[in-house]
Amino acid sequence: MILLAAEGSTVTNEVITTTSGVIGIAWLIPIVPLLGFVAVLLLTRSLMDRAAYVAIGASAVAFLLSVGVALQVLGDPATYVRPLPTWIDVGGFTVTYDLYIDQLTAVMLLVVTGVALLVHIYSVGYMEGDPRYERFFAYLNLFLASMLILVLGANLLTLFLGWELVGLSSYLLIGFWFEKPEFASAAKKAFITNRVGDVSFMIAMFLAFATFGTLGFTEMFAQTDTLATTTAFALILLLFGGAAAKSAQIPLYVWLPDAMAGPTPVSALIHAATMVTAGVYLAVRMSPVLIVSVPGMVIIAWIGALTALLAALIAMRQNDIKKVLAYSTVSQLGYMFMAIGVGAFRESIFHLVTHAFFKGLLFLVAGSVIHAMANRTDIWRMGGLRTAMPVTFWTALIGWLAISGVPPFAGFFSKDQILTEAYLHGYGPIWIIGLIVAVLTAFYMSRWFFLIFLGAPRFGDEVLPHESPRSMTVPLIVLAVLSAVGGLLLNPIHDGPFYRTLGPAVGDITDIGYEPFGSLTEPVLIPLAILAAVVGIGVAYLFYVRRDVSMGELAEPIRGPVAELEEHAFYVDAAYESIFVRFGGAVARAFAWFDANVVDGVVRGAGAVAVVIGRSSRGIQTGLVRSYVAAFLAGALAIVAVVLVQVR
Amino acid sequence: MEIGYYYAVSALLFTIGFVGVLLRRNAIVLFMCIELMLNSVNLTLAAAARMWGGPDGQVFVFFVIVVAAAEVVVGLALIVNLFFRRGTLDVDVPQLLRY
Amino acid sequence: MLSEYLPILLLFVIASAFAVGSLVVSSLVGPRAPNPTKLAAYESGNEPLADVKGTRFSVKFYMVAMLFLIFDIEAVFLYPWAVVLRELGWFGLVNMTVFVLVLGVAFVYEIGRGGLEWD
Amino acid sequence: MLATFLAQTAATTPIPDVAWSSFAPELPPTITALVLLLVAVARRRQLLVAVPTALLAVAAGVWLIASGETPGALVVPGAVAIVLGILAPALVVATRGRTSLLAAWAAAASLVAALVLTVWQYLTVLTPDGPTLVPQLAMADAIANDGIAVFTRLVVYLSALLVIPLGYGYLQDRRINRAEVEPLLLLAVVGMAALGSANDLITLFIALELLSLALYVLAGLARRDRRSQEASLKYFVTGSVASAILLFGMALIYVATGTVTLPEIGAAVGLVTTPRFVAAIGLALITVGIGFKVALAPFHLWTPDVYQGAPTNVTAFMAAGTKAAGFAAALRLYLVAFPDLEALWVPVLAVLAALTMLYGAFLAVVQHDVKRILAYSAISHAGFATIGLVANSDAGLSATLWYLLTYAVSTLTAFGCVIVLERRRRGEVTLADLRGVGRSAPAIAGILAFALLSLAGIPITAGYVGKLVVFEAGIEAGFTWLVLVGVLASVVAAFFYLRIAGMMFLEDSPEPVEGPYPSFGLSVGVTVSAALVLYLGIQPELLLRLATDAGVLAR
Repeated sequence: MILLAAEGSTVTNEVITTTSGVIGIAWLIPIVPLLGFVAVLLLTRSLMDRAAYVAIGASAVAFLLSVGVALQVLGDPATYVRPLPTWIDVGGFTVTYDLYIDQLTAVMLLVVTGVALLVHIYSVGYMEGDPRYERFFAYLNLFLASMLILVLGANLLTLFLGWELVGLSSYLLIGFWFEKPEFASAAKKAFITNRVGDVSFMIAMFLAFATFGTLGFTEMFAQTDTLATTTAFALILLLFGGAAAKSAQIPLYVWLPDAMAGPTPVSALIHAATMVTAGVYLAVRMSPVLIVSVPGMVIIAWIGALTALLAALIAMRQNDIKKVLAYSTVSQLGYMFMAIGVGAFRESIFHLVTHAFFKGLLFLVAGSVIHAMANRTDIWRMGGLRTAMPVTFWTALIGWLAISGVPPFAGFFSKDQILTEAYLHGYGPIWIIGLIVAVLTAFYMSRWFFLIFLGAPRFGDEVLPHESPRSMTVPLIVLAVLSAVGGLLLNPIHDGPFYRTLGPAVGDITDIGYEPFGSLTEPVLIPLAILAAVVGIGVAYLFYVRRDVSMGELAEPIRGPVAELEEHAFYVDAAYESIFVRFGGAVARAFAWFDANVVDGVVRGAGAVAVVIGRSSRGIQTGLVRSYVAAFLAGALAIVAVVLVQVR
Repeated sequence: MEIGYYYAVSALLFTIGFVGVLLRRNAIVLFMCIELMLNSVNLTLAAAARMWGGPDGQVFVFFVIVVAAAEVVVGLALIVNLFFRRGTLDVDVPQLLRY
Repeated sequence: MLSEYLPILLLFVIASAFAVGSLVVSSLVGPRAPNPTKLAAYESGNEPLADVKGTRFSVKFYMVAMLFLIFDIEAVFLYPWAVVLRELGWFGLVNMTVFVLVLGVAFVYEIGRGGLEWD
Repeated sequence: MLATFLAQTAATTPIPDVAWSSFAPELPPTITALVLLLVAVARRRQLLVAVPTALLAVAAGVWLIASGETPGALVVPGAVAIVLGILAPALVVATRGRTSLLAAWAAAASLVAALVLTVWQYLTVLTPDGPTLVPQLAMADAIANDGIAVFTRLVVYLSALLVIPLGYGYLQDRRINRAEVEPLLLLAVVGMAALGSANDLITLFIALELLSLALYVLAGLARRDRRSQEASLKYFVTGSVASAILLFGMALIYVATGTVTLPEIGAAVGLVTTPRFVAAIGLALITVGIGFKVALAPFHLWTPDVYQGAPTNVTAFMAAGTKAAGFAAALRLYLVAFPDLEALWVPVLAVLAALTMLYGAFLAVVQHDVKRILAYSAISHAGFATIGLVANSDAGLSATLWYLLTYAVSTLTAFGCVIVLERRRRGEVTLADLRGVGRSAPAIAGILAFALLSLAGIPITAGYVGKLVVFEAGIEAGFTWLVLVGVLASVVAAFFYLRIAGMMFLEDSPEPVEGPYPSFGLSVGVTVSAALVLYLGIQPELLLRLATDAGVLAR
């Protein structure tokens, strides 16, 4: 079969140190947005609003340079290392600013700079009239620079530098409208959760250094043959701990939905398309290490699958236009980790790319809708926006079909290939969870789409929805086109051009020796995935289009009168009623409660524990100078005692 | 004479000084206790210098005397200042800064 | 041979322990009756009528004490220096000159600040 | 009679070779401090002091240039002396009676001279052939000029140089710009530098007392402020007790080994004839004394009170300079004098380090005064720096030195920003006062946030590289548990650093806030130190290499 031919590409990249071509000036890619950041801050006084164009220009330059780099890499496939000055050099521990450019880097560069450019343009319309308009663009540029450092770094430490910087700029952007109290708490939650991940990442770096004696990717990957499985297992879990925080996986996903407090373009860029995928990038970048320990990968697969399921269940009952998308993002990120865990590295990156297209699109759609609805976000108080906002509607339609996995839109290919791969690598239960999540995804996204765009308007007369300005619709159209044809063009079949390009850059799974789960083959598996999408959409159609939803949230099926339930009580309806609405709703509410009370409590509790420890021990600090001297005596006696015991 | 006795006296003096610092609240007395501690060290150093026969210990003693004198100057200044500002010599009275 | 002095060092440790012990015991057992009288100038007898602030001892004494210390220290070093001056030669002379000059600066400073302006 | 004596001795005894270059960097600040004392009492006759000083300095400079063994060998120190000499009357004329301004400029000039001489000393005397540092002993082995000494000089002189512009306007605001400030500061910094190169117990003790005595007075500079007075008194009492304990420890070491020179102690401690009991108790008591100076738990209790009460510029100097000097002395003591007792002090210090990191981090969380928070942060950082010491290796040595540099610049930046805010608030700064500062003063809030990020150890800042290097050394030495505690402490610490930044950027003040009024000196000081934080974070190459070189010890 075509598929089995795709298993494991034996082609490996040659490592070439170079300063020629576009790669020679690739260091400009992060530097230009960084300069843009400084320039916007400096020029705000003199240029006023026009300072934004500096930022847009900077991101455009970064994009063009990325295209150049990608062309050079794809034209002559290899792993290029662009040497740059040393950062830290102390006693055998050397870290440079070198750039590491291979096919994976090229893909990430294009996605990051491309989406960033579109979001920059979109923000011109969206942020118009904001008192800190220029500041917003400056921060966007800062974020872009940080993300590019993350993608380009040739060692774990430089990657970590970008990792921390994206976190930093993300807090700035989440808390951009800091006048509202919930933003402050959201920024804080994001910070604390990410610190937990950072600790894990840092320990992973120490372990990596202790094991390999270096943090450079090329040097590390050259030693994977001699890597002990147990070390690899620990390393994988520690790295995944870091990735789980940044990419919002169980149990560290809690910050992402709250982060939606920031402006919508930020949600699109950072919390859908780029930053949150940094964890996925990290995992795939380290895939040559990952493949050393299959048990470690299995854990990743399970956490990814469970995250996908949990977030999808929660998303079913969200009423905020952005919260639905936020949980959906968590769910899709779970998909990507699931793919990594089952050994489908290229599929994971493929899904990352298509997800950047359609989720970026959907968030921008949400922004456009919020813009039109005078900052309302409750989807139960929308409806019928199809006529008022034709461009937004049609682009949203494409985004919806893409995420639901309807062929031939982008999401179908990437999602289907992940599921197929999970099956063929023998992970049956994960494959089934994936299928369920596919159904759920189609369901909640259809609910989202139907409630916003179809039916009769459920908002009062005081809101007059209107189409957004050109600067906002153009990025929508571009992303819609990409979501529509991106999958088909890039990788319509297994072993398509995308995979063949990416193959040499990721870990080689041929030696693992995966066995298929059952005897099904691709011609059966693909229709199953399509069926999942159709079922999800169909059920949502029955609930949210065929039924009267004019009474708003009360029309949610579980709350409807028994009679109304019976009206639709033909067999399938009833079955899905119980699965989706009764059970799913209950689980969703349970998890929402868990999130709001337990997880939030833990995050706040970590702070509280510190406060309690601090409070209880501050009594030592009596302010009485003689008690301080007494502490000397106590300490001195303790030390003398310890020392005397040892001298014996 | 057994040199150990010098050390014993010195250690006792040091302890008395330390306990004095812990127990007395009057700044001047406390201060004298610190001087006592320093001078008990001088006794140790002088005895040890005699035992080892080199100049190091005696030189050390000289410097300790100087330092003790300088500490007297600074310490007295602080105590005078405390007394003028607060009208008390109790070192436990200043307690604005704590916890 | 030095290990013979071990018991003495142990004595130090025991003495320290005794110090802590007496502290703890006194704070546990001892009655606490903080009383301003205990800190008064005279614990018995009449209360002083005027405010004692600043009047009980003069800062002049302190100034004299400081002057005394300057020359006290100087003397501490001058005596042994004088004994071995011949062996030290130029080196000793120059160094002692520098030392005296530095002390002289301190002396000039104190005079300049009014250290000798009595009344 | 004197003439006869001189003639006699000149004929009989040779002039001893005083390796004056071994303490050359300390000379300009010391002499400047003395001259400034005279200037302070000279009132209108300042030129009477300045002109003779200038003549002497120029003469000394010319003599230096002329007397070098090879032509041009001593051009740099000579030129420094001449420039300082010419500057003296020029400054007197230029500042026209404003003594505190004169003192600030003169002190700054002498510190620049000290830095120049440090570099000169490093480039010519200590690295005679090629880049390898050749440690040199001088003054009958009392002074060791090696990596630790050079690096400590750089850190403390740089810190003092930054503190002068930070403090000038602040002291004026609080009306405590007394003429003694700069001389005391200079004496303290000389003490710190000497502590970094002290190679015997006597020098070590004298240097420690020199800096301590100057700081006791500086902490109580604001005599009318009860907090300042209290800080000074507490610092003095605890400090003198700690000195006495340290001294007792030193005396016991002398009893045990019969020598006061550190390398000789190191040699003697290992001998069978040396009573290890006595040496061990001496070591324990010395640990107490050193622990006090660098604020290791449980000898740290004075730190928050003193840091909070002392004038902010003095606090900044204490945090940056004392810590660096104290650790320099500790490194030399433990690594040179007690390598044979490492089984005793390594575990003790490791436990103290862990305690210190956690204590500082946890107690900072519940504080409200910004200076006090930074004081607890200083305690926590002392613990981090100790990790390098505990590692007991060349890598650990350079890691600690490097950590101290990064901490010095970060904390100076942070305290500089606090001074700016304090000027605006006219008094202490609590967390609540920080609300809305991000809006009213974005520049200063941004710099403060940046400094806090550095203290928290977030990348692109100096503090990050510092923590990384220290942790690396700890791991290499097998102290994984200690590093894990450090990571935990830094996570906790992130809470309160974030709390400060959050107050500034994420909350609004109930009443309208006016902008701060940074003076010229403050702006310069804060900007330069913030730039250093960034520079050391992005391109630590040069100084990190110097820190690595510092691993060459004069043993």
